[in-house]
Amino acid sequence: MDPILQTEGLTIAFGAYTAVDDVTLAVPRNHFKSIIGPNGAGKTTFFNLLSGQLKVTQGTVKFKGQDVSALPPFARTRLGMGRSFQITNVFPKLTVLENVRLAVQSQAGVRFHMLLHYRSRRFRVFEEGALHLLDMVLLGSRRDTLAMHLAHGEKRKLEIAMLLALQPDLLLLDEPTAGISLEEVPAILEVIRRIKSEGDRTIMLIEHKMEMILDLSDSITVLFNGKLLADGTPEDIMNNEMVQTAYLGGLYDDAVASQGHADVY
Amino acid sequence: MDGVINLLVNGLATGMLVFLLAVGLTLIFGLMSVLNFGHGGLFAWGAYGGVWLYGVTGSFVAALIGAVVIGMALGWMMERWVIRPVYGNHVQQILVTLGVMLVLSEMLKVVWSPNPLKADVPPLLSGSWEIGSVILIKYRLFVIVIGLLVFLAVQLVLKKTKIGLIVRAGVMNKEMVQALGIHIRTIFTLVFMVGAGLAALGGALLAPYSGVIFSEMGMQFAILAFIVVVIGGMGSIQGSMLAAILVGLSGSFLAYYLPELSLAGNMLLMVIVLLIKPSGLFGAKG
Amino acid sequence: GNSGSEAKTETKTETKTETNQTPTATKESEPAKELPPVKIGVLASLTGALESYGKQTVRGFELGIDYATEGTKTVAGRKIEFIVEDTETKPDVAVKKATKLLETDKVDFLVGSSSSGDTLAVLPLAEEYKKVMVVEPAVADSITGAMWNKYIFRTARNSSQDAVAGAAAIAKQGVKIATFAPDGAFGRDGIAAFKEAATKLGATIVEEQYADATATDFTANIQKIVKAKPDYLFVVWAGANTPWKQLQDMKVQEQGIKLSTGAPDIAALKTMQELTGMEGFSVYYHTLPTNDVNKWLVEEHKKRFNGEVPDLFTPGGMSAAISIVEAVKKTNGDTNADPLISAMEGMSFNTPKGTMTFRKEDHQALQSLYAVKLEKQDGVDYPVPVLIRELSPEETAPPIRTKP
Amino acid sequence: MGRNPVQLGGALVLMVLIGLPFVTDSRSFLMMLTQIFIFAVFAMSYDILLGYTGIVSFGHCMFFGVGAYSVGVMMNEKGAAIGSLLLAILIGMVLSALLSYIVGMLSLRLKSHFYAMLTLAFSGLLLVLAEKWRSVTHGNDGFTFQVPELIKDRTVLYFIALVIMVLVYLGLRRFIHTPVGRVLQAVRENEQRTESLGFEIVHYKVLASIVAGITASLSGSLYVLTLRFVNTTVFSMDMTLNALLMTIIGGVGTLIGAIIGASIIEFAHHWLTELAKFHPIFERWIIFFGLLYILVVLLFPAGIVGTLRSKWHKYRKARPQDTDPSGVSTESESQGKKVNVS
Amino acid sequence: MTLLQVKDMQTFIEQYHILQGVTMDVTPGEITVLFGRNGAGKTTTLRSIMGLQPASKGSIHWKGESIERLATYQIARKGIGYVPEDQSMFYDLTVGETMRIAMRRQDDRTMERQEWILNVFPDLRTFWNRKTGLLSGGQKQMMAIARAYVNDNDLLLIDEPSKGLAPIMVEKLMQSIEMMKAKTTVLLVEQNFFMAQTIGDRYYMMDEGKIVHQGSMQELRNNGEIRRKYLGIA
Ligand SMILES: Nc1ncnc2c1ncn2[C@@H]1O[C@H](COP(=O)(O)OP(=O)(O)OP(=O)(O)O)[C@@H](O)[C@H]1O
Ligand SMILES: Nc1ncnc2c1ncn2[C@@H]1O[C@H](COP(=O)(O)OP(=O)(O)OP(=O)(O)O)[C@@H](O)[C@H]1O
Ligand SMILES: [Mg+2]
Ligand SMILES: [Mg+2]
Repeated sequence: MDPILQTEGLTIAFGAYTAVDDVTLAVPRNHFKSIIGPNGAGKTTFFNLLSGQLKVTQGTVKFKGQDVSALPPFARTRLGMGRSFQITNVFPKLTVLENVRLAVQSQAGVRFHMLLHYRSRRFRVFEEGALHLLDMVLLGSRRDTLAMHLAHGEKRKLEIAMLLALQPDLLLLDEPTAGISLEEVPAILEVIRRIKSEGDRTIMLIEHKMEMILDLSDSITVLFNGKLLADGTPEDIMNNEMVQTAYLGGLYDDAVASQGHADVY
Repeated sequence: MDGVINLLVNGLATGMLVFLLAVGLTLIFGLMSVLNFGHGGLFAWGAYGGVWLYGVTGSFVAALIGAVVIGMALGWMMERWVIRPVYGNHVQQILVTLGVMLVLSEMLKVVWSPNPLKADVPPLLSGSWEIGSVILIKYRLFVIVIGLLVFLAVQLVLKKTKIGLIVRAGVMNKEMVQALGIHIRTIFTLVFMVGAGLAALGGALLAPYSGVIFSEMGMQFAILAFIVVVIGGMGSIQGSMLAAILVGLSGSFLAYYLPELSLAGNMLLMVIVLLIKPSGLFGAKG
Repeated sequence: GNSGSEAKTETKTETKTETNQTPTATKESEPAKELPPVKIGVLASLTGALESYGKQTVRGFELGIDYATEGTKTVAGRKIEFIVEDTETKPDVAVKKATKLLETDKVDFLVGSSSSGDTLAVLPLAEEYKKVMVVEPAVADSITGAMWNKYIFRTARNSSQDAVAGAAAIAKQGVKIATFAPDGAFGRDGIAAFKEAATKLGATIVEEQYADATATDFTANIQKIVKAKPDYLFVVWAGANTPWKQLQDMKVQEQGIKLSTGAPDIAALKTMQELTGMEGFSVYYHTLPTNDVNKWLVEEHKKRFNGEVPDLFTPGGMSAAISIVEAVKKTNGDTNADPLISAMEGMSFNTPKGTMTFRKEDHQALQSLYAVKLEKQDGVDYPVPVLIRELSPEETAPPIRTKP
Repeated sequence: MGRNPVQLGGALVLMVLIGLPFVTDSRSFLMMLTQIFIFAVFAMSYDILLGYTGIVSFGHCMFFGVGAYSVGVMMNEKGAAIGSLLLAILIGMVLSALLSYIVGMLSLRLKSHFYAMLTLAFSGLLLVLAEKWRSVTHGNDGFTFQVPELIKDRTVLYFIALVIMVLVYLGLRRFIHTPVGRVLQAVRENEQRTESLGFEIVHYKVLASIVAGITASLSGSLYVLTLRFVNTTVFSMDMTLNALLMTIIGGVGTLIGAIIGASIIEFAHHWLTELAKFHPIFERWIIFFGLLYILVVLLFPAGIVGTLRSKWHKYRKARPQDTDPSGVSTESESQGKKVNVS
Repeated sequence: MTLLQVKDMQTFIEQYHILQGVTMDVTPGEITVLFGRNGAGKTTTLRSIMGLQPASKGSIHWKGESIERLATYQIARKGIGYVPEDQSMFYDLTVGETMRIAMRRQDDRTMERQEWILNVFPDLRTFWNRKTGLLSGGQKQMMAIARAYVNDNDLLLIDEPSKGLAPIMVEKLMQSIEMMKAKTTVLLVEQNFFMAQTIGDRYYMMDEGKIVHQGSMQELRNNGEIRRKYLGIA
């Protein structure tokens, strides 16, 4: 089967600085790929190129076999690519429910309907769908709160709910659990795992929590200074010396050794 | 050729005057992001104050200084009483500053009568030099000099001190600036006062230039100031300078070569600049 | 400058007994109980840019009523009441206020207004309510031209009369004239009319310049004018942002070009020091006309408004009042429009500016205007218009421009 | 039962307004109300932009003016028949739609301040055009024109304006509660996020400005019908400011606020100018008008309707027993919004 | 002696009772860690101390002096630095400009501190002239820490500093906080339990606006019960 996503020599330069440098990558369908790399390696920028927030300087992005490099973000979303943002990005003065409802509406393809009330019977399902998703990310009790009044971690969950609402074929998750409390991370992971196990989704994940990555990923890509440093199975990557020194650092091993796996997140 | 030189010199002088009108707004609107529709009022008060003080004291310097003081005093009151509660909210700013504008320009009539007043050029600066058929009007040259001085002074202060940075940071995130130990309120008040003072200075300098002042002058020139600030790129002093000079030059050259368009000159200039460079001449991208 | 309010408060007390009423008036007030008062609605700009014009009109109007009724404020046995409304120089406000005057106050006449736009907007109401409207001091030709209806009379002079007067003051065979005006209906119409009149007198127009009335810099226009080397520069201007200073800066007069324009009101004359020596025309200055009405006006005005002399549009307001009183006299107190119109068409009446006559065809009052020179006078802090010659009503009669 | 008292009040006011012409014969009062209705339509159209899409425009008068001149010119040239009047109004709307489409496409990609100034420039250019095209517009002096007999009656005009205001209100309210309307609010809150949800924001912004433009054009047409006169002031900055002030005073993003705002401004204007006749201090009534703006902002930060609504909701929250199961809070809570030009 | 003493602090946001009596002490030279689930009120606690969300009840004492009525800038000038959870970048200003604003004084000591922190986060030096809004997530976090650190503060309030940092940076951060410890006391909100337990001295556990548990970090490390109950880890 064709890979769902393929990049070819993907490059973006901000003036003299090349943030993503000639990255060629293919992600098969129903795959779980994680992207790791030091801060400033270009991971988020790479996502921005995939989702269209930034325009490529060079190279192409192919999604489902189609060259999407020139398409604006909304068009890529409609093709089935969805993303969450690293810096929380919600509609601050709309309620939590409305935030998600809008995503559900978009997923249903209701874009230019100007006659019926948005809560009419025909569109009621959007709200129901949204409520269901909120329950899933443990935000059901805060449906009527304005998004701006949420605590940081709650906003992260909202962000995830909005992404899930889009039911994308390819999910781009940019540090989804950053700021989510220890206690609730497992529940969020459970959601992600479930999506993966449902089997028809491809997930790309940026994270710095190694245990989580090792636990979930089929393969790992390492970015370094904008370049693709390595791409392989979790074991390969963990054994990569470069990754060890430049990304993980010394303490990591001690931590895993002394605390055991699950303890760290 | 001489004609062109005349157009150039006078266009430049007008540009410099326009810069002086706009520089206060560059601070208040460009830097502090306060949509100040009352700017014209401050400016008109500067003009009336200057003319009045010149009449009373007979000293043009005293008149200019007095105008600045009047402007700053008005700025102080305005900032404390009406602007402070509406920082960061442009919608509310529009309303309160329009209110201030009405009050200021009506008060002019109460204080100085609704009639236009004559504004004299001080003897030292009146008259002109003639070189061939080029006429160099002394007062306009004086305005060019003052314009340059103000430009340099404002630039220097913004470059040498942290004030410009603090104001910009304060607009982006007031809380964080305070958490760094900066009393942002005082600084905003100060900058607003300086902006108001400069507006008044612009008014006081314009008065002898056109020879007559009137209470509606405020709104008339305020729009021009907004145009300059925006096409210059919000908050950029160089941008305002360049935009003002463009306005001045395009005004005089259009009137000479394409008079049919001169009524639309400033608006066309703005359309062209913004369509080519959406964030203004010196504006940051995005 | 509180006088405007005095005028207004007085109008409100009009119905109460007046202290300065003559015994005859008191006698006459008995039949007045049966006859309803003659009501007049005065529209004027009392705020905004034309505020001072509006106030002049109101003062003049009030004086005019007193003059024409010899202080009785009664005509043909009917009391006269007038109500002043502020149009704020906004057409929609003018219409609102006019409707209020016509509907609520049930006025018999409208008078006004200070701006042409406001006046034009009110014209159809006069027709709708069949009430005579005396236009004062709005100047646009179209008021007695394309937009005219038979209820409209105008005591003010129109643009064309100004232009004819302006031309008469300077245009002669072989004279080269350049013109300068704001780019807009007022400036363009004014220059067009001037051009017509001036060429008729044998002058040639060598350059026409129009500028944005709100511009800061008029240098380019002035340069072009200088380049055309005219004998005269005729300027039509309105609004406070005047070009005089810049004309002086650019040494227009030093290059042998004489300036000419219409002399404005006193406040504006004060800002025209540079124009001392200029030849032009004037609609009114209190020393220009020599007749009894004007004498009365100057004295009475000084008395009532602590020593101030009447200004540019004061006699206009007075003329409007006189014309109404005279018309009602002629109809014997009938204020229905048709008899009034027949009475007023062709009617001549004495005003501070001499005799005016409402022309039959377009109801424009033909009137004297004045060719003047601005001179410096001792004890006066502005250049004073001094009479060169009076331009007779016939001489300044404008073309008839009503729609066929 | 959350809305009911308000709805009841609204219905009551409407009944009074309908009955008014039968009890009062003060046509100047009716005329003032007619003006309020018309400006309310204009202000509501602006609220669609400012309140619901977060677009600040300084050139909204351009659509008002287009509607105004369409009617004026048509009546003047083609004569005063109902048919040509309707056609003129339609032409005005079509032209406005076209104009807002072009202006929108050209400039809605610009960041807010710059967009606002660009609209100012476009409306300025239209003003110059109206000034210069004197064979048709008679420039700044303007021209008067005849209207169909039927519309000459101020009572008829009153009802027409009232009906149109109510219809526009209902129409726009429905519009903002449709899926499109919700997306507009999303655009207002966060453009980038809206786009990444799969909505093309420029389309929505242009759509909003077309809807606003058409509505504004309608109000412009009505406006000159009451005056039977049109001049270039319909393209002036003052007109835009009128819409802005009315919207903000009433409360942006409330629609009904636009109506309240229009009423407040007109009534305040009326009373203040009346006062000017009685007390000399009110001769400079504009000062009090200015103070009114300032006071409104200081006392009602979210506009009159906006602030009252959020007070009401706080009061309701303080009594948890009657919480609203329908979750109406979507609209009500978003009142304190700050729409920023930056 | 305690450096910062918070007693029964209660904070409302609009009508919501967010903090319902927070009592805690911060001892000089120690690293105090604040735990709690999302929405527990950790950030609000820090903001209330900073005066950004003034407490309506209770007292806050700084070196024995009451500061709960002071304005934020006055509190900051007393020597308290703040790293907010959303990093609060001045997105249009460059790294260099941000540092310039942050410095309350421009003396040698401050320059020294700047040098030191730039060595910890060399990225900041590399991108000295880049607008902070364009930095990567982790770089923003570094910027926020450097901005608070550069002044000679006695206490740093740090809200989830490890969030978004690569493991190697977390490690560096831990080392540097430990090094800061000599000069600066730290009140830390942290979800990264590994980091917290490594460097923390004392902990407070929050839930629903109240402190529900407290003790030395050593105890928490060994108390599986509490860890399971409040942190969900074995
Ligand atoms: N618009 C831009 N202009 C200039 N430089 C940029 C821009 N966007 C990103 N960068 C730079 O590109 C580099 C990569 O940034 P990016 O956000 O992709 O990093 P990242 O891998 O996501 O890091 P982190 O893990 O910290 O989030 C950084 O050095 C950043 O400063
Ligand atoms: N401006 C606000 N208006 C209303 N409620 C608010 C506001 N800010 C925060 N809250 C509420 O206060 C509670 C505590 O928020 P706080 O940000 O302090 O939590 P936190 O412990 O820092 O959570 P996190 O781990 O997610 O950052 C949350 O329930 C939140 O919804
Ligand atoms: Mg990133
Ligand atoms: Mg928090």
